[in-house]
Amino acid sequence: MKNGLKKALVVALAAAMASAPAALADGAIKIGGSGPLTGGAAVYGQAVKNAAEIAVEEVNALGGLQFELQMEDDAHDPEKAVNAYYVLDDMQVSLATVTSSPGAAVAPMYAEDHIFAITPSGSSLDVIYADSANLSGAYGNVFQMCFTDPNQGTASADYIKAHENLGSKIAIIYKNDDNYSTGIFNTFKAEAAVVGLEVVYEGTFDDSNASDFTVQLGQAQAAEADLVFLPIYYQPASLILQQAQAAGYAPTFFGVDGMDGILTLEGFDASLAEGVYLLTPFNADAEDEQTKNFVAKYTEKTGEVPNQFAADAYDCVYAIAQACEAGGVTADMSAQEICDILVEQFTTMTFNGLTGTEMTWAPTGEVSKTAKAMIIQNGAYVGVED
Amino acid sequence: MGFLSYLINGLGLGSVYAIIALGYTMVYGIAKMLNFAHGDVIMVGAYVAFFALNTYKLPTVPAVLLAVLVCTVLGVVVEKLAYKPLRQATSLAVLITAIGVSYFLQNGAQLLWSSSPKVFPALVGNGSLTLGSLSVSYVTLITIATCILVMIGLTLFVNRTKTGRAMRACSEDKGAATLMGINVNQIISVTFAIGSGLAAIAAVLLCASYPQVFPTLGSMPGIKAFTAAVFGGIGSIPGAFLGGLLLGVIEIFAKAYISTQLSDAIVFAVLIVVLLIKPTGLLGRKLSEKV
Amino acid sequence: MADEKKLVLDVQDLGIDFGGLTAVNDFALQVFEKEIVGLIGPNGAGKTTVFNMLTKVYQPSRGTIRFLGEDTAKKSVVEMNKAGIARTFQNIRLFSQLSVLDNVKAGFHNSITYSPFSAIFRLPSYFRQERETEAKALDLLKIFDLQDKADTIASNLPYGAQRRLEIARALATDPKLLLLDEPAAGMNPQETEELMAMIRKVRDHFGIAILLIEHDMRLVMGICERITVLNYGMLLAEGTPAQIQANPDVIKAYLGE
Amino acid sequence: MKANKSVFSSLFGRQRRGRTVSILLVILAYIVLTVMIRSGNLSRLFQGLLVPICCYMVAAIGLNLNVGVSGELNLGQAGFMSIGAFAGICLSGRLAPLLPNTLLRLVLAILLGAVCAMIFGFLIGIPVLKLQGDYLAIVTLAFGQIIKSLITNMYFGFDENGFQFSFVANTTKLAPGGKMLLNGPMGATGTERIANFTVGAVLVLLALLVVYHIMYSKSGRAIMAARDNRIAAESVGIHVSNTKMLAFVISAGLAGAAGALFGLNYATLVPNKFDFNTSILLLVYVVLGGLGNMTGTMIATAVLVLLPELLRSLQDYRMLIYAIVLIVIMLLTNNETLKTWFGKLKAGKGAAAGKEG
Repeated sequence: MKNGLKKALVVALAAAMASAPAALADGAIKIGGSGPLTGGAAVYGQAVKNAAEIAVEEVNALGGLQFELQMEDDAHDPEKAVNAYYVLDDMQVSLATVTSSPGAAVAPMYAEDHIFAITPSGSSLDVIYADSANLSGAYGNVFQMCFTDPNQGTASADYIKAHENLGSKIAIIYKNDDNYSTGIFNTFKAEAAVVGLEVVYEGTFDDSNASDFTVQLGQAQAAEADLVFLPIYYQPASLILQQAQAAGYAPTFFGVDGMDGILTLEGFDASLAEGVYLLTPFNADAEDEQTKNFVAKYTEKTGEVPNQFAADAYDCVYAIAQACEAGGVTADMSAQEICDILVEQFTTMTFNGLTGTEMTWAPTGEVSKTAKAMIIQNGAYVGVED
Repeated sequence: MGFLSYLINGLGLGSVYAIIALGYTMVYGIAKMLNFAHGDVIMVGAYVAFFALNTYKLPTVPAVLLAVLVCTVLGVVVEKLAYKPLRQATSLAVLITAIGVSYFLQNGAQLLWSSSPKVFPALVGNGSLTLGSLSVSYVTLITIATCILVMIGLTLFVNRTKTGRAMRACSEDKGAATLMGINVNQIISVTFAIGSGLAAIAAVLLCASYPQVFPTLGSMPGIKAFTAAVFGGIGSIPGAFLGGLLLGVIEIFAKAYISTQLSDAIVFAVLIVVLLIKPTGLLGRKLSEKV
Repeated sequence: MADEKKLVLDVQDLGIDFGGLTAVNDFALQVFEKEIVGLIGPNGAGKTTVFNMLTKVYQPSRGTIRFLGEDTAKKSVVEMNKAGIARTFQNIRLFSQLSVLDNVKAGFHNSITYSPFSAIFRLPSYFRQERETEAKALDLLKIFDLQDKADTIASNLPYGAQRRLEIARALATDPKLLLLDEPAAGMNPQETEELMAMIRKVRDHFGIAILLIEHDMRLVMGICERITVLNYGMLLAEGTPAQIQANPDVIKAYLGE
Repeated sequence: MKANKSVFSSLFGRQRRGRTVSILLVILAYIVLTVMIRSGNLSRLFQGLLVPICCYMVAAIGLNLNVGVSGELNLGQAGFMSIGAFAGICLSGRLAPLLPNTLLRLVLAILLGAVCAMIFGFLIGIPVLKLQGDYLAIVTLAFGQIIKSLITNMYFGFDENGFQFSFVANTTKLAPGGKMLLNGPMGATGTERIANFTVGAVLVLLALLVVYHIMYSKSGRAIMAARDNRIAAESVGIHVSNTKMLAFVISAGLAGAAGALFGLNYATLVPNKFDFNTSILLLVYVVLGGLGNMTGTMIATAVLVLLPELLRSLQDYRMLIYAIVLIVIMLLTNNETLKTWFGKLKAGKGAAAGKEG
C-alpha cells in the first residue's frame, strides 16, 4: 500500500517541478501583489484585492494605460509571501504585500530584482528599510501608501497633547504580538514622554486573548484614565467599546487608522462608537465624488463598505497609473526599466487620492500626507476642525 | 475593579470554556479521539445564530434552537463521513482528519460568509447588575447560569437515561458494551450530536459575551477548551466543567494580577504544574494498566 | 536438601494493600540456586501480584525482599532486572512491532555499553558490540527454536512461539532468577511437554533459579522441586510436590470444600 | 493483518534498505534539482521552496522519531523550531560583522540552533515525560504556546556596549549603529538571507543518518520497546524515561537545526510563525508519511508544502481544496478494503520476486 501511495506522490512531485511559462497579456502592464486572502487576516487581503480590482477596471476603462492585476494569497505569513513573490514571476509593477511582516520578508527581494513596489497598508518601517532601527538601508524602490507606524504613534501623541480637553490620564491597550500595534505603541510612548503626556496604564492582548478585555478596561478605569488610546484594528476595538459600555466606563477612546472600518462592521451598534476619535486618512462617508464612486462600486462588488485598506489599495493603483502616464511607461518595458521610471516619478510627483491630497513620497519610500482627526458622531465620521 | 468582579468575569469566561470542553470531553470519552474540528462547529453555530437573529429576525429562543439543530446535524454528518470510516485506524489518523475537517469548515465559512467579521446582536442588552461597587453584566450572569444548567442536565442525562448509561458503558469498555447489545456506532453518533449541539449553545454564549462572528472564531476557544478538558481530566464531565471554570478564572487573574503580556504563558504553566501533580487532570481517572 | 545451596531469593512477611483491600499478606518464600519452584493457588489468590511485587511493578506495602543477600526495598523495576530478576507475563507482553531478533536484542540492552553518540557516528564500538549481540541473540533463539523466525514481527508469531520468545528475551538480560507467569497457558499437552523439557534445559544451561506460576498441575508436579501454595493472598502450604499433593488444606482450597 | 503492520515490517525486517532508499532518494533529488536549476528548468517558485521544504523535512523527521518511533504525541515541535530559528538568527546577526564567510556562519547558526533546542528539549522533557498519552501531548502543546509567548516578549540587541536584553517591556535602547536581533512581536527583521539548498540537503541527509543510526542501535531498540510495551521494557532493564528523553531531545535538536536554517532563509521572521498550527502541520506530514517511516515523511512533507502552491490557480478555493485533499488522503490510506488490496498486491509481488517479507 505504501508503495502505491509513494508512486502517486512521486508523480505529483514531478508534475510540480516543471516550471510554468508565464503568459503575458498583450499590451497590459502586469501588477502583482500578495496579501492574506485566507486565514485570520483575510479581511485585509480581501479588501485590498477587491479595491485594487475596481481601480484596475476603472483605469482600463479609460482606454489609455492597461493594467492586469494578479493578487496572490500569502496568509499573512512571510514564508508564503516569498512563495507568492516567486509565483508573480512576470509582474512589472507590484503592490508588494498587504501586511507588514510579509512585506518585510519580500522587500529585499524587490530591491534585488529591481521591481517597483508600493504597499497599500504595510505600515512597518521594516517594509522600506533594511535596517529600520537605524533608519538606514532604505530599499529605495519600495514605497508606502499608508502612514508608517512611528508616524502614527507620534502624530497621535502630538494631537492628544495639543487637545488637552480629550484627556490627561492616558491608558493604552495594544496587541503585543502584532507588528503594527506594537510599532505604534512604542513610538506613541516615546513621544508621550517627550511632550509630557501622562500614561497611567498599559495593557496588552494577543491572538489567544483577543476577546476578553474586562481586565484591561477595569485596570484602566482603576487607574482613572480618561483617555484610552487604541492603536489596534477595529475588530478588537469594537469588543473593547462594547465591554467598556457594559462595565459603565466611558473615557475618550482614541484610535488610529486601524480603527477605520468599525462603522462598517455588519451589525455593529454605532452608538457604541459615539465620540470615538481616530486619526485616519480615509472616510467612507466623505461626500466627494471620488469617494462616493469608490464606495458605491465596492459595495456593489462585495456587499460591504470599504475600509481604509481598500482605499489605500485603490489609491495605489491610481498612483501607479499616474506615474506610468507621466513617465511614459509601456507594457513592453521590463520591470527594471519601469522601476527606474516609477521611482523617479514617485519621488517627484504629487498625488491626490481617496486617502489624502497633495501626497508626496520621500526617496526612502515613505509617504507624506496629512492624517485627519475624525470623531464619530451619530454613526458617521465628522472631521475635527483644528 | 476588585477581586470579586475579576472572579465573576473569570467564571463567565470559564463557563463558555466549560461548555465547549464538555463537547471535547464527551467525544474523547467515547470515541477516544481529539476532535480538533470542535471549535469550528462552534463557528458554524455562531454564524447560524447570527443569520437567524440578524437576517431572519427570529426571536432568541428559536434562533438558538436552529443553531443547535444545524450543529447537531453537522456534527453527525462530519462523524459519518470523516471519522466513522477511520474507526479501526490509529487515533492519530483520526486526529489529522479532524484537522482537515477544521480547515475545511474555516475555509468554507470564509467563502460562504466572507472573512469580514460580523457583529452578533445583543441578546440581553448591554446592561449590568450593580451591587455596591460590584458591577456584573447580565450576559455574564446568564452565561454562568446556562453553564450550570447544561452541566446539571448533562449529568442527569448520563446517569439517569438509558442512552446515557449506554454512553458510560461505551466509554468504559466498547467491547463489553457491544457484547451487552449496545450499538456502539449509534452511541458514538449520539455523542457527536450532543457535543455539537452543546457547541451551538457555547457559540451563542460566546458571541453574547464577545459579539463578533468570523471564520476563525472557533480556533482559540477550541484550543482553550481542549486545555480545559485536559485540565479537568479528559473524559470526565465534571472535570470539563471544573477545568473550564478554573481556566477562565486563572486567565483573568493572570491578566489582572501578573501580566497581560504573559497571561497565556501563565495559563499553560499552571496547566503543566497541575498535570505534574495530578497526571490525569483534576478529576480524571487514574491510568492503571493491569499487569 | 537445599540447605547447602545458596539462597537466591528470600521473601519475608510480604504484603500489599490496594485502597484498603489487602491483596497479599504475610507471604514468605525462599528460592535457592538452580532450583525450580512452583507458585500455585486458585484464581485470584494473588500469585501474579507476588510477581509484580518481586519485580517492583507494585511497591509492597510491607515485608522484605532480599535478593542474593541484598535488600531490595529501594529498587525500581529496572533495577530489579539489573540485579538479576527477569520475568515473563501472564498476558504476553512482547515488543509487538519489533522483529523476533530485535525483541531478544532489546533484552541485551544493559550488556551493551556503547553510547548513543557512538551509534550516531557508527564508531567501532558500535559495530563490535552489535555483532556480538546479534550472535548472542541468535544463540538464544536457537535454544528456543526460533532461529528461523528471527525476522518475523513478534505479533505475527503463533501463540506458543510468543511465549518462548518472551522467555528468551527474559534470559537475554542475564538473570539469576527467572519468573515465569503461566508459561503453559494456552498450550496443548504436547507443547506443554516440550515446554517442561525446555524449562529444565534453561535451568541447566544457564544455571539459574526459576520461580513459576502455573495452573497445569502436570507441569508443576513434573518439574518443580518445591511448591508454594497461595490462597486468598496468604501462604497456605509449602513443600515438595508429594507433600503438596497430600496436603488436605491444599486439596480443600482447590476443590473448594 | 499483515498489511496493518507494513509500516513497521518495512522498517525492521529490511531496515538497512529503508535507510539506503531514503538516503539515495535525497541524493538523487539533490542532483536532479541542481541540474535543473543550473540548466534553468526549475521555476523560481520551486527554487524558492527548496530550502523551506528541507527545513520542514528535517523537523518532521525529528518529530517522527518522537511520534512514530518513540510513540509520544508531540504537539509542540514548532516551539523547538522557534528556539533554533531565533538562536540561529541572533548568532548570525551578531557574527555578521566579524565573520564574513556566510557558509561558516550558517553552519554555526544551525549548530547553535540545534544545541539550544536540545537544551530546552531536555529541560522540557523532564516534566513532559513524566506524563503519558494525551496528557503528554497537551503539555507539549502548552510548552509550544509558552515558548511562543516568551519569544514574543523578548527584546534583544547589541551595540558598541555589548548585548542588551529586555523582557515584556521594550526598554532596550541601542546606541546608533546597534542592531536589534530580536524585536518582540516583530521578531527578527533585516536578517541576512544566507541559507541555501545545498546546506538544506546536507541537513536532511544528516537528519536521516542521525535518526536511522539511533533507530538501529541499542537506544533505538529501547525506544521502540518502550513504545510497544512500557512495562515489559522496564522488566528487561530498559530505563523508559531515559530512552524517551533521548528521542525527545534528538527530535528537538533536529527541529532546532531546521528552525535555524529556516530563519536564515527569510529577511524577517515573526515568533507567531511557530504557533500551534505549524506544530500540527508537522504532525500531518509525519502521520501522512507513515509513523516511523522516514522516506514517507519526506515525501509527504514535499507534497504537502507544494500542494497549496500548486493549487494557487484555484484562487480563493485553494485552502478548501487542500482541506478536502487532506481528508480524502487520510480516508484512503486508512481504508481497510484498499489496504487489503494493496497488501495482496504486495504479497503477490513478493512471491513472484522469490522470498521476501
